[in-house]
Amino acid sequence: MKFSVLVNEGPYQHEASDSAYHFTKAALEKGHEIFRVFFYHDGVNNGTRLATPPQDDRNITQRWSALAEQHNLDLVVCVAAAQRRGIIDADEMKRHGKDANNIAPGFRISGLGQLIEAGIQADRLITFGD
Amino acid sequence: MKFSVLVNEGPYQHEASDSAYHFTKAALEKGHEIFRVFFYHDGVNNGTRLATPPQDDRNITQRWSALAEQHNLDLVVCVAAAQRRGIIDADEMKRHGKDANNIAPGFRISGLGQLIEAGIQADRLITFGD
Amino acid sequence: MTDETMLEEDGHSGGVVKKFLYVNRRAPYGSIYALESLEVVLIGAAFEQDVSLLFLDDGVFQLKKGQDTAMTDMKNFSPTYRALEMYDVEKLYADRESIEQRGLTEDDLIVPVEVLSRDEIKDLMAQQDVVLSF
Amino acid sequence: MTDETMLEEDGHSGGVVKKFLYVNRRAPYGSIYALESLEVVLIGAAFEQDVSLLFLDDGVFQLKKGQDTAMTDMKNFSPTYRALEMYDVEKLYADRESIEQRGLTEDDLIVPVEVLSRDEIKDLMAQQDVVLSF
Amino acid sequence: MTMLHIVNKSPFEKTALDSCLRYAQQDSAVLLIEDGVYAALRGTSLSEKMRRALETVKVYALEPDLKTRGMDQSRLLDGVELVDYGGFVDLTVAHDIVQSWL
Amino acid sequence: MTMLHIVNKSPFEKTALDSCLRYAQQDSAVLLIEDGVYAALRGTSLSEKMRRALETVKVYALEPDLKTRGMDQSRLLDGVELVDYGGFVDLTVAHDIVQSWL
Repeated sequence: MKFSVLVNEGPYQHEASDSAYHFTKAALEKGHEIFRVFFYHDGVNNGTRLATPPQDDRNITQRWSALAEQHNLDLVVCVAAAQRRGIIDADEMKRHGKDANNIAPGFRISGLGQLIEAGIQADRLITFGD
Repeated sequence: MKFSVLVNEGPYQHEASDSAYHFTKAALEKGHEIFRVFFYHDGVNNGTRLATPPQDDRNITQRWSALAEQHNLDLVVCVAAAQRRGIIDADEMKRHGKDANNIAPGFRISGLGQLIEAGIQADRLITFGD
Repeated sequence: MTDETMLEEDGHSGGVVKKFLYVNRRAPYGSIYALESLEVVLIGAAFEQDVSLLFLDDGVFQLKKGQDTAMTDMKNFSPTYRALEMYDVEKLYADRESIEQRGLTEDDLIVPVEVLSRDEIKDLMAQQDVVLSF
Repeated sequence: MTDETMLEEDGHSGGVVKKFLYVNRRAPYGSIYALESLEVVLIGAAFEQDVSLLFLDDGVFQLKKGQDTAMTDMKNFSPTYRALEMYDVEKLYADRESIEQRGLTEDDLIVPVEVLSRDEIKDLMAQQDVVLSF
Repeated sequence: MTMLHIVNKSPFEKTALDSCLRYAQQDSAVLLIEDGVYAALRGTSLSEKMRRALETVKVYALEPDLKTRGMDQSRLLDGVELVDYGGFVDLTVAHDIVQSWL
Repeated sequence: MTMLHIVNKSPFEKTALDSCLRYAQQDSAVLLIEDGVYAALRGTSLSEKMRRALETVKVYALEPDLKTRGMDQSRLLDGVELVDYGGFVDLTVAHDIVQSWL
């Protein structure tokens, strides 16, 4: 079966991103396809490479990046939500005249249409949030 | 009277940072002193300079930066919470081997002890969050 | 609503038409869910899907007339609900119990909506392909 | 708990001793408030203030014995409650109604706490200088 | 020592206001802000509970948040007093302890 | 069309579960995850409400979240079935529509 996953909260503050990760991993292990993981609202904050969580805790962003690399996952950060919250890639940096960017490996920034498409193309869209 | 303000949520997702800003501004206008504004939990996300909110909406971070400049406010971002969430300054960037930083003007990163001190030194500590 | 559109394709859905239900359960302004949910609806309109919006629980407060954000300096996005029709988003529903429990009447609402009973809402939900709840 | 301490002064408070009450009202793990509240308490211990912790509402779930995070891979911070004594944080209180409504008993708790009635909690709150609620 | 309790949660969505009212001393004050202002409305399923609370505590609501949500004094329970941000500051000065029920 | 409702909120703190149960069709399924698992406990002030719900809907609880919170099957209401993340995936496959009551 083909799944899409929606993550609406940032890492650590809420369990949403943890639950989404474990769900995605379990779906892959069962042989299902993950069409896309879409990060919206504060969920875009999962996509920063500048975090350094304590060493005795999980690294939520690195975990997503590693899963994406291993399974060729499409991790999409909503551009509008990301602009509000300061998650940007090299293109966005140039477009808005910023002096740095912070997007993590394996994540890409794109439009909300990618969420609608995720709903259309997948058999199930599962939402995690607060 | 001497106030400290604690902000526990990021910009936009919750109204907490808006309320804290308006409270702080009103207190200053009434001639009170703001000893410190401390950003904890997702509140640290108020301190990024990489955001570009829509032009027809308020710019929460710039508003804090401007108020800090105008009134010499002490805006402190908790280092432990910021490390988890990827808000870093030049020192933290070097310390953790990162290739970029994102702290906004007028914000500084420091320890949780600054929150305790804010509670000790101020006559009132007012908390805004979710 | 933003410069979002420049990043969008034209809403290709490969001819598939699904039933999308947006369930709005949060009060506006206290959190951003109501505003950002509306952004999804507007972008989604380009995809020519079968879209319904349901206002449930505190979500009915989103439709309250007369929102005035001058004092909080937040963005007043309530006029957008009136613009939905131009985007061919015409199926707006609200839960009768939620409206009544909150002391509202249909006269309080910024756009006309179809007010549904509990059983009608159960049926509405059961007919969907995709339910997005904000 | 982290390398936080290297950034701290030694907890100077200029000789002022205030009554700090930490009110813990959230369940653990669903959100980070319980864990990060504990980090405040630990850092605050160096300042030699008069500290009390109150577990109220879902906050009493923070003290449940036997937390096992192996399957969720989250950090199990519950042992830290037992370490509070070493930091001279010894006034731990919990609300009787909150415990009972949640089907818990004192035997379920990972550390001994003083169980208070509603009126005792009202008095406790009224005696504070600073109340931090997470 | 007098206390000011701040509640920013919708009473229809969360139980924060109930907890606050359970532990608020007689004659303390409750300030409703953000989505908390909905608790001050007349004619809701919770109005009767609030009316009883108004017999023992003083209740304020933040006018900027009320207006933002399309409401005004005419929709409020009798006895609820409106304040602006300056009035919010004054309330925190007038009470010895401030507790936010997040 | 069968529905799976996902609830991740503590029933003591928020009203999400109440809303979910109000609109859940007979014979639909409710999966409790994150702080939502507390709704499955025996002997709480809400257990009786849940027991009644169990007469019309099937209730599952996510074992990883239950264990994380120091609970296990022995504390749960009769009729609540535990699933792990794989079982969570299976439930979303087995039902046509999935709705999260955030």
